[in-house]
Amino acid sequence: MIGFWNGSERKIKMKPFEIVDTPIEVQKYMDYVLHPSAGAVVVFTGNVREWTHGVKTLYLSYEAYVPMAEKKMAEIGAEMEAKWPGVRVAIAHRIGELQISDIAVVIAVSSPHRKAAYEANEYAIDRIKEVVPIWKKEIWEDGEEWIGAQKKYPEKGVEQK
Amino acid sequence: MIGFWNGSERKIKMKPFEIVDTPIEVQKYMDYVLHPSAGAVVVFTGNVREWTHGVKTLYLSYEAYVPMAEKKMAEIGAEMEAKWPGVRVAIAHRIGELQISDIAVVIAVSSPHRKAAYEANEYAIDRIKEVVPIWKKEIWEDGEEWIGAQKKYPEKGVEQK
Amino acid sequence: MIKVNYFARLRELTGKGEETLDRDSMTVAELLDWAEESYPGFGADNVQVAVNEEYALKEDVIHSGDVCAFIPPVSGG
Amino acid sequence: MIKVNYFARLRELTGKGEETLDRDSMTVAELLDWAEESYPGFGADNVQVAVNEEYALKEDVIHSGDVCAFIPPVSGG
Repeated sequence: MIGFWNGSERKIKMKPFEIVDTPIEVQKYMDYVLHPSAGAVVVFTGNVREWTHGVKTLYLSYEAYVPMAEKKMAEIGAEMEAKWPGVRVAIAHRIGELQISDIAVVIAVSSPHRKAAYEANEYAIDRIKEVVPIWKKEIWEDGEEWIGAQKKYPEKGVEQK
Repeated sequence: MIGFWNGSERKIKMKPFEIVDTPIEVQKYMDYVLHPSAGAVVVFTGNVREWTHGVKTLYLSYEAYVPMAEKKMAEIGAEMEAKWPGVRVAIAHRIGELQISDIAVVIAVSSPHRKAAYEANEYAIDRIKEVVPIWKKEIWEDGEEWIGAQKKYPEKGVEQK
Repeated sequence: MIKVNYFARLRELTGKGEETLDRDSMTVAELLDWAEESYPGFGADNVQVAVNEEYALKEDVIHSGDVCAFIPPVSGG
Repeated sequence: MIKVNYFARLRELTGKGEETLDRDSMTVAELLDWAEESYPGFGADNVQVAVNEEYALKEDVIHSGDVCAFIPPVSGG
């Protein structure tokens, strides 16, 4: 599903599933998924929030296992195309130090009709949080911590959906 | 809910619920809803699709009862803020002639957490299609038609949600 | 004097964007009946009326100075 | 030779991003046991292993030349 023809030389050269270390420009990903049969585009951005559970975040630091993260994001894109035929997807996640309001992740989904675009987009962020090897460290005034829910080793690997 | 302070002179001057007759720039509306407590932004764009039910669209023409349309969009924004506390909303709809892939409507919603942003955004487009006085004419190679579902005069006015 | 606005299909049918009725008051139902009689094919059964930019019920009364609009089924988005 | 990568909490705990184990083969479970013994506080119960960029089961066998990664609970998004 990567590198399909979609009407523009510029678009072909874009990497639709990527880890970046510079600010995320949303327009680029919206442009990538848009095509003449798309009637709806839904874009999600996850932004650095100042307050979480009453604690003030100074900034975040993201780290990724880059090649595996890009592979897993592309797999999520393939899952979406199988579940919602006709959607087109681009996902980017930023790593490094992010300040308040910076975009950590962008998910752009186009679809002939809007319902699939909303559903597929929400599916994508849920899956990213489950399987993509990216880690977030919160840095507060009085400390810092790597975030991540504790969970046992899966008996059958990470669930395939 | 209009004209609240949100950290930037430029933002304050923007009209968060507007009918426009020029191309819609998505970034402007994303910037408007973003603020330090927002952890998620969901943006929807409705784009002109080339094919609908097997018929090729040449272009669309949108018309609005502008003051009432802007008022109704602002009311939808207020409904959203009541249903999903903490969301911030901007909606714009374009009128005039729109070509394939042009954006007809943009809805930007920020929220502390993502679930509300998705839900509120989808609510907004459903409500726009119900109550905002905007009309779409499809122009094909062999004809044209004003679109709009037939419906009886409501007994109790348009449903309040 | 009551001002009425026409949009979309109704603007094309009537050939005008607005006009003024020389009335002191009338109900929404009466306004719809008047439109149906004045403009064959108006299809008032599928048209709502807004009075001063708010959807009105059929029994609501329109007064001189009010601004009305005929609202055919909307199709924004 | 088996290469292993450390990320996030584990990179800070071990003080390294990667290292190489002089083994011909071992299971994922054995690799986790080795890490737990080598690095007190490793917390292998909450760490998954990827072999050649794919999540592996505990009984999977790692061979010389494979690239492994310890994956603590992810928190992207």
